[in-house]
Amino acid sequence: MSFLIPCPNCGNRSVYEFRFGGEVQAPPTSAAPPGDWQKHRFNRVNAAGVQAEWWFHRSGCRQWMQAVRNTVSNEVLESFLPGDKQE
Amino acid sequence: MKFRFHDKTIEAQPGDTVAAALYRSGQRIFSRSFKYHRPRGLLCVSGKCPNCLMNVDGIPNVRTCITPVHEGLRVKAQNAYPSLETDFLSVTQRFDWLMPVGWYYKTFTRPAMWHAVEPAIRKVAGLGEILPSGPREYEHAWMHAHTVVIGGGWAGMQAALAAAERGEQVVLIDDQVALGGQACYRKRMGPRPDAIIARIRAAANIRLLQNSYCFGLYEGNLLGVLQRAPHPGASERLIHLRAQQTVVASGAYEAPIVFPNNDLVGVMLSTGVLRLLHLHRVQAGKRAVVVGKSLQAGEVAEELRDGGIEIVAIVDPDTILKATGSSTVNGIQTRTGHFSCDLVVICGPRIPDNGFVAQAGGRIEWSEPQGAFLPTLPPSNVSAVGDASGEAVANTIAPLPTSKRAFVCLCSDVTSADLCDAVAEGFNHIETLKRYTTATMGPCQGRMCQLSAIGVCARETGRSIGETGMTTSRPPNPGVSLGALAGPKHHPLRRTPMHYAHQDLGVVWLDMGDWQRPRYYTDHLAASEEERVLLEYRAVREAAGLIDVSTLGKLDVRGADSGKLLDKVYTHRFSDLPPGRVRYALMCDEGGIILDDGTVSRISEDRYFVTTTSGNLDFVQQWLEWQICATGWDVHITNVTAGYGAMNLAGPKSRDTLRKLTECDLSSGSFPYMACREAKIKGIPAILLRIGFVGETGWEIHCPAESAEGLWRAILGAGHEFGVRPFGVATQRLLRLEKRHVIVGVDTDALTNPYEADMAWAVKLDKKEFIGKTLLAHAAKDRSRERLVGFVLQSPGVPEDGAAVVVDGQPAGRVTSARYSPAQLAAVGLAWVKTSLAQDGVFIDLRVNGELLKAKVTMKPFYDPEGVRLRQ
Amino acid sequence: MREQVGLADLSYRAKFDTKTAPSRPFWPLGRNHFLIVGEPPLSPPSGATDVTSVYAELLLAGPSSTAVLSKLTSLNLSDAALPNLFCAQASLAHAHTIFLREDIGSIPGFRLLISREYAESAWEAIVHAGHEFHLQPFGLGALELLRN
Amino acid sequence: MQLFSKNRMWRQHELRSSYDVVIVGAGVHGLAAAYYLGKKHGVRKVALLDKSYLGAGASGRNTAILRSNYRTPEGIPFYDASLKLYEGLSRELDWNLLFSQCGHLTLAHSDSSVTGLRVRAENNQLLGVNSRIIGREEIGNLVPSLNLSESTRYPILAALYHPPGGIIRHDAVVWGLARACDRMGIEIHAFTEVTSIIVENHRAVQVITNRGRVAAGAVLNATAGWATTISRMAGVPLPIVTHPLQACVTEPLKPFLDTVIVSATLHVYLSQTDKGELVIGAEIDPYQSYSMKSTLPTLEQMATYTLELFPQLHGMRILRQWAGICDMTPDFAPIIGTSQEVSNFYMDVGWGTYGFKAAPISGKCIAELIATGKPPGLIQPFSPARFETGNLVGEKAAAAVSH
Repeated sequence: MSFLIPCPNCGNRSVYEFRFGGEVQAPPTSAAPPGDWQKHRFNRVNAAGVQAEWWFHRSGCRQWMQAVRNTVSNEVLESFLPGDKQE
Repeated sequence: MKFRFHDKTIEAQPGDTVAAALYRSGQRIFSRSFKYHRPRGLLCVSGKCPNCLMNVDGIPNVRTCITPVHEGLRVKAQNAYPSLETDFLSVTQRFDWLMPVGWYYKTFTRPAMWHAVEPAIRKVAGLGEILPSGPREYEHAWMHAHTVVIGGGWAGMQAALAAAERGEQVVLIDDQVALGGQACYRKRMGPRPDAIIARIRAAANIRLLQNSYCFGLYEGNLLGVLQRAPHPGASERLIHLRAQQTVVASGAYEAPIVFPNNDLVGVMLSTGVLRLLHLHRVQAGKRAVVVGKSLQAGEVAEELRDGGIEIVAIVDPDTILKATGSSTVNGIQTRTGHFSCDLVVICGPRIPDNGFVAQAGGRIEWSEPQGAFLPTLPPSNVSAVGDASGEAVANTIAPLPTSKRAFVCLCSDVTSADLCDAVAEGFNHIETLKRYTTATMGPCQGRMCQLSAIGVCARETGRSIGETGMTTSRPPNPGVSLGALAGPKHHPLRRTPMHYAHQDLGVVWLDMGDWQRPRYYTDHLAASEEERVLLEYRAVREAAGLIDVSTLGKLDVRGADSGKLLDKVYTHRFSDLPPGRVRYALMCDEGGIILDDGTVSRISEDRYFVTTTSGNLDFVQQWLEWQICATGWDVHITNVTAGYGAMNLAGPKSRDTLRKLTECDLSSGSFPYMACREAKIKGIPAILLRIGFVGETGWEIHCPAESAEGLWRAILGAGHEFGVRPFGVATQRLLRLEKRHVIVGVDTDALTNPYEADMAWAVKLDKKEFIGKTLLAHAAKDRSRERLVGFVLQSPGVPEDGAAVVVDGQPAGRVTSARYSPAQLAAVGLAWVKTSLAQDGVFIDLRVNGELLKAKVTMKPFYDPEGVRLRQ
Repeated sequence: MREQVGLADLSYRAKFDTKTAPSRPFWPLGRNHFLIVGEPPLSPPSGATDVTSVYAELLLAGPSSTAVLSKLTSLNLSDAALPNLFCAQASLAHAHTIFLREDIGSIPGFRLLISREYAESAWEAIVHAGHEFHLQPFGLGALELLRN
Repeated sequence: MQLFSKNRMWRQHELRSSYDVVIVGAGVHGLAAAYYLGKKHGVRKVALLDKSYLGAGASGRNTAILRSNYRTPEGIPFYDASLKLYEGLSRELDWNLLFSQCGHLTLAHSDSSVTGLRVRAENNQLLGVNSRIIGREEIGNLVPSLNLSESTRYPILAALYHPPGGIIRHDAVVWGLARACDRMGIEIHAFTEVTSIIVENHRAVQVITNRGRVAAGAVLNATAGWATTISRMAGVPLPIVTHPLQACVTEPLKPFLDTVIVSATLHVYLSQTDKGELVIGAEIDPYQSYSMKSTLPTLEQMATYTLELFPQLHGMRILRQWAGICDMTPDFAPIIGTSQEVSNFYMDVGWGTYGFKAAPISGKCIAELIATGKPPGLIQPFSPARFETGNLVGEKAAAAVSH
């Protein structure tokens, strides 16, 4: 019941209904060396500001989505299902 | 109405609060102060100051001035011994010179001394005590509104009506007994606004929450609202109120003025005196001195005179030297003379109650002309109106004389002299000053003291009040009870479809998260866990046993890309799994760390049936959905866990038992190990998986949940002649341990990869691509870390789960599970050891009850190592 | 129930979960996710998963039903937010629930689909929350009466 | 006698143009590093920079619990050394830190958490830390007010008892260290925000602040919450995600709880201060954020779990709730050492929710590293290099609550 995330399926819902999936990052290619995978596994931008993130609406539609959020103010600027964005 | 105050019976009139009734009965001292145990009387009469805290019906620190009386209430004073009137600890005020600000940091710096005096300090500190009280019901509720107005005074009612007229859904919150705000107790402001109150009550789209207070404005415009006595069955209800627009109309409250002896009993805020007079028809005194600037003080004096209180003098705060009296006030000493009285009425600064705006992220700034901190940049969905916005607030800040008897913070007995000393020591930022002196951190939450503390800090540092600034406003404010926050006691329980069948058999339950599972069965006979487990164990090994495994996660996976998805998320290969076959499934993250395990069965060409561990179902489903979402593959996953009851029938007699109930050919020739079939058992459609977690011939049977209890009873009935018994999780743990089968999360942790867990066989590195492949390939070569090994203890005894593996007196590993094995006639178990020790026949030392015992490492199962029995 | 609120167990009803929009009436649960609920026997659309046994179905009906539910869920159940024949998903007494708003004439009604293992626990929570409103359990007979 | 003196605790200074060591973050970690640099190594041309008032960050927002009953052979001796330094610190600083070694109880409500506690007890005992598993009866003797009924939803089965653990006054540690630093000539610059760090030839040469720029012989990142931000200024990436952590406090009560109580299953920890307030702490918020706003659901969780343990407290009112921000690492262990990329850029970061306990020892070790160039053995397992090899520390395997 804290800040709200606009779920594309369910509308504005409390962040506590969601599971946080971390910042959106592209994985290395399957041919990348182990060192790149370790970096991918651990290193984070951890932005103090706007970043794109994964969220799963656990207590609602149970779908994954992405949100663009300011991590300092917790303001969510945009949220979408990844499939919709690509179109 | 009557209530008890210690051993006295107090008469109360309808509408009385506890404090009003006590005051009418002649009680003047209501509490003793925190540090010096100075007597304190009523001050604000509105629940804002710390002076009237008492124990009511067992609950400590209750503000008696806003607590309505009900028949039979039991009220007790707190923090005073033997009584409020005579408190032995009040001698501490004579030693105040020994306790300058921060004295405890500067004394007892030797640990031994501190250790000796600390218990004594603890004992005298603290306020209330918890006494036995009856059960109380607390409730939660959720509400949604377009516009929420906090405060039912004139401005709040206007705002609510305006919003209602715009057609918005409105909630109006008021913490007073009646709507109307100040008009209820300031008769000279005019009559009560009855017309507007009637319009509020008549408006269909205004929901009125009376006797309720807002304690916080959280992110997303969420208001925490506490409703007192919402209905006869509940004492408090916490409402989570989500608003689109919040209007803060919480008005202004009055704060004290700082001068020597300003805390004497009988020194009251003008609003307190008026509330007593008009809300409770109680005269706070007979002869009053009114302290305040001329205009404001004059109005108050008039109003008190109307109420029959004699006004001795009106005194300008600038001229006050001190209040006189020993515990109760008997006069005011000014530069011009002494005025005798039994009541001092303080017309203090009016503090706009706009903390909610700050909580919502608004900027609060000092306004010199108004003498108040006011909201300047409220966020777009929050606004302040009326006195909360500073309207009609015009304070002249009274002088703040430095004195060891001029109290700024009443909660913790912090004087203006204390604050000056602290600033001189370098605590010159308002936040450090607050932490060092504890001013503003007591039960009044800074209401009575914040402005004065800021004033002292500003003067001593040579800065303005605006530069000095406020401390952060944080919810909850006012405070809110733990009971209301926790809400009704409701622990969801997950019951398997056979729950009541277990209960009928006699069972000891095991909690696994929200699930309840049979730990072992008792047959209603009292016997030790060991004996019951052994009985169940023998049944499985010699006849057959039946266990409820309904808690296993079950996923129905369909769609063209199902095989591709399973190949990606599990380390094994599934796209080539023929229909009718089952395969063990191990799931790793990108680092090659084990996340979960289970089985994947291909029921038909286009349908997989996936099981997960009981605790990880949600995680696994989300993990799969995440991959689908990121790739856009055509896979449809349905969580069918609750739809199937599942049971595992295992043991040499399981085929004989099942054969009585089904036409399905159960011979190993047509239904071999690791095969699956859809078949009817006793007419019930079921999925049968031939797998062997406990190491015997057996079938895991999944059937529709509503038929599961019937099937469970039918199997037990059919197996009766063979000695089939139900068995619980405790027995299953022993059976699987003899087979060295790993339980994810018990034998593995957040750092375990399959190579370390001795499960290299489950990883197909020749598969093109799957999650974790790169780092698993890397880990396959890296043997520097630990390994999970089996061991057989070489002497009697059983190591406890978690026992240490010891090398050269140092911790060098741990036992994850150990049990007495009837097959080995010794304790066996699994343990993490250094890779160098992970070889058959190596001896390791285990710490068992503080003693080191030898155990022999084995990399093979302890029971039926070749796996002959489960294939029979 | 007509005046206050009642609670019934309708778990026998057939339910199917599917990824493709079916040709018959359905409840939309999300992008590419649909639910069909009806009186049995109900033939499944192709590719659908039978979830009849997965969900218990409770029917809460009566003028106070919104008030009862608002003690157990943060979901906005007002007529504007969840009109008749609309659905939503949220936690109810800590269990994930599909709320199907299906009024019986002018009486507000909510069909609550709750994962079966939580259903008993949820039933108890609803009954407890309903005390204040004199909630009564009811059977199919009363439902028939109400419909007519 | 200091009781009656009104000497300034620390002074204000103009920013000089260069320092031997610039420490970013004047919380307990930065202060401890400066203190030991000055005291043990004679390095006193040191500036502590903080963007806010002294102790504004995690140092003043934690629940002030000290303990050393960790799980791993790396963690146990490290925290044990820290606890021992704390034991002598009041005397050393001539400033009472109000350290009360009232004992620390970690409750287990399930078989698996008993197993987890046993791993800790065994390793603690082997490494000389006083900690053992105790049963319900002994728990009852230590905390008579605790609900030991077997009919609750989560009955208490056993506990890990750690007598030397306890609580300390967190602000006093900040002030005591600050005074000692000031007396050695070390400068404390409050309200001095670092905006960038100039790196040349793999060395951090200048630190730019809102009050001007300073040259630095060495730079130490001793921030919590802002570790990634500061390190990024020097071009050093970190495996850190920042989460809020919340706590709350009740109105004062007469003493009823004389030990620290932690419940691993219920994700809550409690202690009662000498003033009588009950301090309650929660698990970290489940999402990354730099917001220090407290939330209602977390407050409700803390209340629910507190009442599971002490149902008689239902009428107690919460007076304040606050949040701090915590830098979580993948293995719940800190990152201490020299950065791989910049040779004179040191890090004492990634302290998650347990940094306060370790301040003296990490300050002492990092001071030795900066002064001698050699990392003491105690901090070697926590070097940033472990994330390249994947050789993580096993503290994460211990229960989720780490207080």
